Amino acid sequence: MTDVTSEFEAFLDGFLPADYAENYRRYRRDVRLRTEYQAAAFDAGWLVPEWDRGEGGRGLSVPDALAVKLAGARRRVPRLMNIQGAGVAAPAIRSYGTAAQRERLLRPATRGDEWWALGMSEPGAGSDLAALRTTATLADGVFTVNGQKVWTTQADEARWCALYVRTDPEARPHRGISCLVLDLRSPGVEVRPIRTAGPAVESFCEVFLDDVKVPEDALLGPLHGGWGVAMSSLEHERDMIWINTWLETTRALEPTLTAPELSEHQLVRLGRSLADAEGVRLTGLRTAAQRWAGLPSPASSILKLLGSESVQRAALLSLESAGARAFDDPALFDERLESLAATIYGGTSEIQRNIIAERTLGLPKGTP
Amino acid sequence: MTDVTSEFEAFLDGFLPADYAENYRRYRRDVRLRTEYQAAAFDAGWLVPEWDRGEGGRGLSVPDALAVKLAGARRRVPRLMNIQGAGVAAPAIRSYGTAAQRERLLRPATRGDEWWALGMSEPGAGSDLAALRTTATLADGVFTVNGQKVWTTQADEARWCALYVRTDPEARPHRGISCLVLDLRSPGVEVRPIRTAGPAVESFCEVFLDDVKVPEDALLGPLHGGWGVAMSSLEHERDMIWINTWLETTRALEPTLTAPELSEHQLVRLGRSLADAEGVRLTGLRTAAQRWAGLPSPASSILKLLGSESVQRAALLSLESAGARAFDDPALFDERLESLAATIYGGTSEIQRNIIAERTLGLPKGTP
Amino acid sequence: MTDWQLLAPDEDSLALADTARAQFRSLRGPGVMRAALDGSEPGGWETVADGGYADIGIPEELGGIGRVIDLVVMLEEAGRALLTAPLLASALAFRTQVAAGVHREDFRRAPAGFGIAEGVVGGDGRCRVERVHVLGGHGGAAFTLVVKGPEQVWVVVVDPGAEGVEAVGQETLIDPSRPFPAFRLGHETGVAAEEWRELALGDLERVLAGARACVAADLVGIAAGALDGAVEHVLQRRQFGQAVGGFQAVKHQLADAYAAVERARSLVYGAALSLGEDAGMAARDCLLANAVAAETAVRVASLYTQLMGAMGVTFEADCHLFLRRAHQTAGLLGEPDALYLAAARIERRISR
Amino acid sequence: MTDWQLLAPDEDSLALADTARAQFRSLRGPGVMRAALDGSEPGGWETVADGGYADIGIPEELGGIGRVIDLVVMLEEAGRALLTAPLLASALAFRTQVAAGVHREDFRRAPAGFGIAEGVVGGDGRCRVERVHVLGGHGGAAFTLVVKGPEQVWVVVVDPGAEGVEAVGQETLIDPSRPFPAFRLGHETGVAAEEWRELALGDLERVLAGARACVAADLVGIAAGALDGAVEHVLQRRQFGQAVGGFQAVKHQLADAYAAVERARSLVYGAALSLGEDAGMAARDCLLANAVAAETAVRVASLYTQLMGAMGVTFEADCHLFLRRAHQTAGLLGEPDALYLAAARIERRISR
Repeated sequence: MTDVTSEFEAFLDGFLPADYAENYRRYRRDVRLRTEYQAAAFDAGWLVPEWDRGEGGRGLSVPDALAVKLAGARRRVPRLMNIQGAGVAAPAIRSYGTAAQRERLLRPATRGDEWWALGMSEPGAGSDLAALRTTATLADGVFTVNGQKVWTTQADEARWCALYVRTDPEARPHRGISCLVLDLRSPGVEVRPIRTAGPAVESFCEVFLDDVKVPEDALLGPLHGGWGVAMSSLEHERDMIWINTWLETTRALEPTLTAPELSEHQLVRLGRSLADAEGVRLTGLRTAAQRWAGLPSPASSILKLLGSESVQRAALLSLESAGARAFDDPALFDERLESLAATIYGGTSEIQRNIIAERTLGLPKGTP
Repeated sequence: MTDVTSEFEAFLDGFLPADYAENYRRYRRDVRLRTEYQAAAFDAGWLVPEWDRGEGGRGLSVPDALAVKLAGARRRVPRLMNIQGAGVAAPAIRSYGTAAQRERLLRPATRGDEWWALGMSEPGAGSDLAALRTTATLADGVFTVNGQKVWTTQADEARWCALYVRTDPEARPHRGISCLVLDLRSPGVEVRPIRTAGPAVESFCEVFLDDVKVPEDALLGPLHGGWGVAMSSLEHERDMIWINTWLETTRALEPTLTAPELSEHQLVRLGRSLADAEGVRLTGLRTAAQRWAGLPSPASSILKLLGSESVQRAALLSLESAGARAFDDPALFDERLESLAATIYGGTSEIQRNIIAERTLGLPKGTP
Repeated sequence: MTDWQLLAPDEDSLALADTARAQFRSLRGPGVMRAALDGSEPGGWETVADGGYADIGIPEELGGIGRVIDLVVMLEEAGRALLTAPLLASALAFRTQVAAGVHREDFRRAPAGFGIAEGVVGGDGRCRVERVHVLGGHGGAAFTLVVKGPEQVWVVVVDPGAEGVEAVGQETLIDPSRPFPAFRLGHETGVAAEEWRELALGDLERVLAGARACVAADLVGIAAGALDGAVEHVLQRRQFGQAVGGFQAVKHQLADAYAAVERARSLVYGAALSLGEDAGMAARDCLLANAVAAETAVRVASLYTQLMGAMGVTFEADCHLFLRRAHQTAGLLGEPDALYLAAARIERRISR
Repeated sequence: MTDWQLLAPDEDSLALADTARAQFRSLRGPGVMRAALDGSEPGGWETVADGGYADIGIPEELGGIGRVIDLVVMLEEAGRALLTAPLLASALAFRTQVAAGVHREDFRRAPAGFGIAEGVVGGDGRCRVERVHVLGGHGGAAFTLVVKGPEQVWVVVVDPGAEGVEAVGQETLIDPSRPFPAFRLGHETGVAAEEWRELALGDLERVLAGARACVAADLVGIAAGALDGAVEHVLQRRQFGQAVGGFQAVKHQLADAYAAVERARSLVYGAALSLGEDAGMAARDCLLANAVAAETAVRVASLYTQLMGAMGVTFEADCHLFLRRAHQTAGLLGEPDALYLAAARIERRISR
């Protein structure tokens, strides 16, 4: 363990309740602890340790920052209340924001003081950003926005939305998109939560936009340059999502790992799931190591692919091997249901496979 | 057991050696027994019991004929030496042949006295019959054939070849094909066996056709109507191939079924393979029963799909669970290798899936 | 007529399937399931009993009609419609009673409960079972329980109101529309002599075979219903400029699901036909049908959920209902791997 | 520098991989394998030994160079090239000798043999093993054997010419290019005291860990080579008017194979790095790497064979060579399910 991770561990020891490790399944739903953790971790520079000290980081090198994140995952640090704020919106503001935007938005987004929603998906378009139809017309320094978003995580509780809109209907589909910082309190915005099948950790919403006025200085990144903003912020998420996937896999396996009795064939399945978890962890680390060393690295799409399979097999194993206990423990089925959605967020497995086949293996693009 | 199957069983008892059941793996390579079996079974009317008595059958109803075939599979009757003769060429001759062709060709093809090859596949075209390029030009009552066939089973030992050729280059791809009865001894025919990776039960050949003359009366079916001949004879094969697949699965499982010791997880896999075998058998029977009753039946493509998976899992299980015995018994690896080819003969699994998706589930045809 | 022709349902079976499908659909299984997740009581037994469905597959001498194949054909329709009325629980209870020779006369009067658990039944009919989940255990009618001891198995018929029987634990969580509450049978729980049987451990699968065929039929129906829903969805849903159902990867997954459903149905029909024949073979066939049907239902319901994309995790989508029903039903009589293991052991005993 | 950065091969490792890849390719593995199926002796040890490859991963104090990560990087290249020279057998023998503390001084002079079997070694060093398959057993040099008894495990180094050692059974059948002949050790087979060790049964996985990492590396190479071959084939081969590699179903299968190979490689690197650390974790990591690599090699070689269509079963195609090598190597140290089972048991012991 390096010095920097032991310093981080000391911070965790000081912050987390003494019974956190045993009862983390309960603490996972503890809103107050999670909120306080994010603020405290940010204030101490641990939330984004690779950022400069002035921005709320610690100026750590990539390897050190990754070591801190891994140490956090091992300790199962509290889940952020608004992941896409610190994880997606903040990096985008940091890369593309004007000085004024950074000054106003970066810190509260990262510290969790102001929540963010991501306005990408639309009804009928799904993960196909190029097909988006919400329009924004710029006139007299004001965008007028009309359209509808769906599957907008936490829009009901967020203050801001990184809203992707079509600003040039004449351009080729992915050229005419822009990203606006939408104040969700603006007139003409209506947010309707969508009821989920299980007790979802985060809400899902529909967002209706009816002649919503957004000032020109709320443009994030270049006009008509929203595609680049989206790709870069999603890439940031995709590159680190494996840590969370690995965490989710080990968490899903825990009931099986500690079950009093398992049959041999259940042990075989457990072994397979351990290999899944290790495969995600080691491939994530190896990818990071090879990039850091300037070497060609495995296609990052495989992390998504391996991760989905890993979480799904683990959740299925824990549900099936619980036997009659499955009928008493609601978490087992809920986690199984959640795990099936793992292939959806951030691009389906089908899309990852296409990307690998075409970009990495060089197979023909072909019609689908 | 019905009367007719007990009569058939009595025939088998009289014909097969007393130790056949114990040593059928050895008898499987016994050329003489296999040759004599086919002739004897034909002479007694058991080979194609659904045909009329005059043709060498027994005029049995479809259910009775199927019962006889199942009884044969259960007893693991000797494998025909030239399956495509009795199984594919003979039904085509029977359906499409002229009186003269039937008189000359049907009995020897079915009895195994004259072997047949099927000239369908070509280099670069694979199972895509519409892409075939071998040409036949009709002039003065004689076809002149030029081209090349490949993967032609047993062409080196066969007397005849049901040769598919393009007779109308102007027509749409599947409209300009005809089927010719080619005497493989004709001048201009060159047959080269292809060496196989393992000890294949049947040979594979390349057939080169250089200005080969075929008389006009050797046309089987209508001129330019070869597509129909091919489809109907392949369909005949496809509808009954499940009996053989089921047989191959149970045969591949035998080393595992009788292994002195198996671990629990091997038993689980064995159970899965038993379900595979029963799935093929019962789906084959159910399909036959529903057709016979005039009811809509499961898509016949699924029999191919289930069958391939069934044989492959069984062969893999037997190879893997043999442990060190696998290094002493050549059949275990050879059967594994052969089982992988099971997805190829008669259309790949990919093609079967397309057919099911489009014809049975009604999904859009779409570019591949 | 040879046996295998029975694998094609006859005219009576087909008519029954059509009627059942229409009537079960009118009971709005998905709607009732969704309401049950919000706490309402599913009910529906009266409609089903009045329709005569509870009589199907019960021998004529006991006042029923039809053959086992009719029963599985009907239960498949119940599964497909996500029927909430406890028809499956009744079938399980009845088949197990008959197999053990302890059937009651009132078996069709009220929805029956059914459960399997570890425990002990003493020579005087006194039961001790720490915890048993009872399918249909809310109906108020008798529970038929298979109690597995270290060396014996007992089948007992217990009244939920009998002394010593107490409800324990919370509500059913995966699929509240088919209640599966837990009970404890204290040692004071006594059963009259004609209402329990002691059997050898080796007889367990013989006694359970009929129940397995019924569960498997329900599971095939769940899988078939999920497949229908998935196909309907991909035909409507468009992405990247075409119907999702036009993508080859989606087509192939659905084609595999179709093949899996047909295979499971074949095994269920085969199991139903084998029930009257050799007990060892029937036990094996019913184990395999149960295992395959359980895997297929979970697999197809999962595929349905995945193909729905983000919509798949909404309350209003039906796919999570199929997934809930599939998982709860698949877990009723043991996980698939354990069933494959048991079937392989029987087969090896027969083959040697 | 934190540990995980070692997962990226450094410049030395990369240079070694490049050199090894070029040199191993020049030895024409597929051609030699094909000839071996016709009965010719594969040979090739001298070239490999002269190239210094047998020294890789051997500690400097024993005259070797490089780290274990270099060894696995090199063995992956050997697997990819279908190398016939017994480099893997030597690595297995050496790593097992070192783990048991019985290494000989002459370990690099000749290709070594390696095997695992059930048997007994008496207190006087007398061995009795009914049948043991020895990888590289044709080389004439010493066999390193792991002998599993009912309560102990022994590691012994035996000369093939010693009294009581006799060849039994026929030639290697799956992959004759990596000979795997069987021997019998009669009770008169004696081993000198410094050349055997008795260990507790619980130490078996500790002793085998290094060998597992080596086998896994070879298997990852086989899988990677098969993937390359499959991709090359589908780019060339056309059907229904387009390259086979353009069909979505083919693309997705190959993308999954690519992900599987990268995953297996990560597990092998991780296992190699864990070898110096906690013995229980290392044993677990090496079991998992071996199991995953075995499954991956068999799976990708099978896919290669299937994508080749009818060509896949011809003698001239390379795919059956990859399949032969994959199956023979996958079976060396136990079937995958058994390894997953052992790894899960270790993990449960650690977690509780």
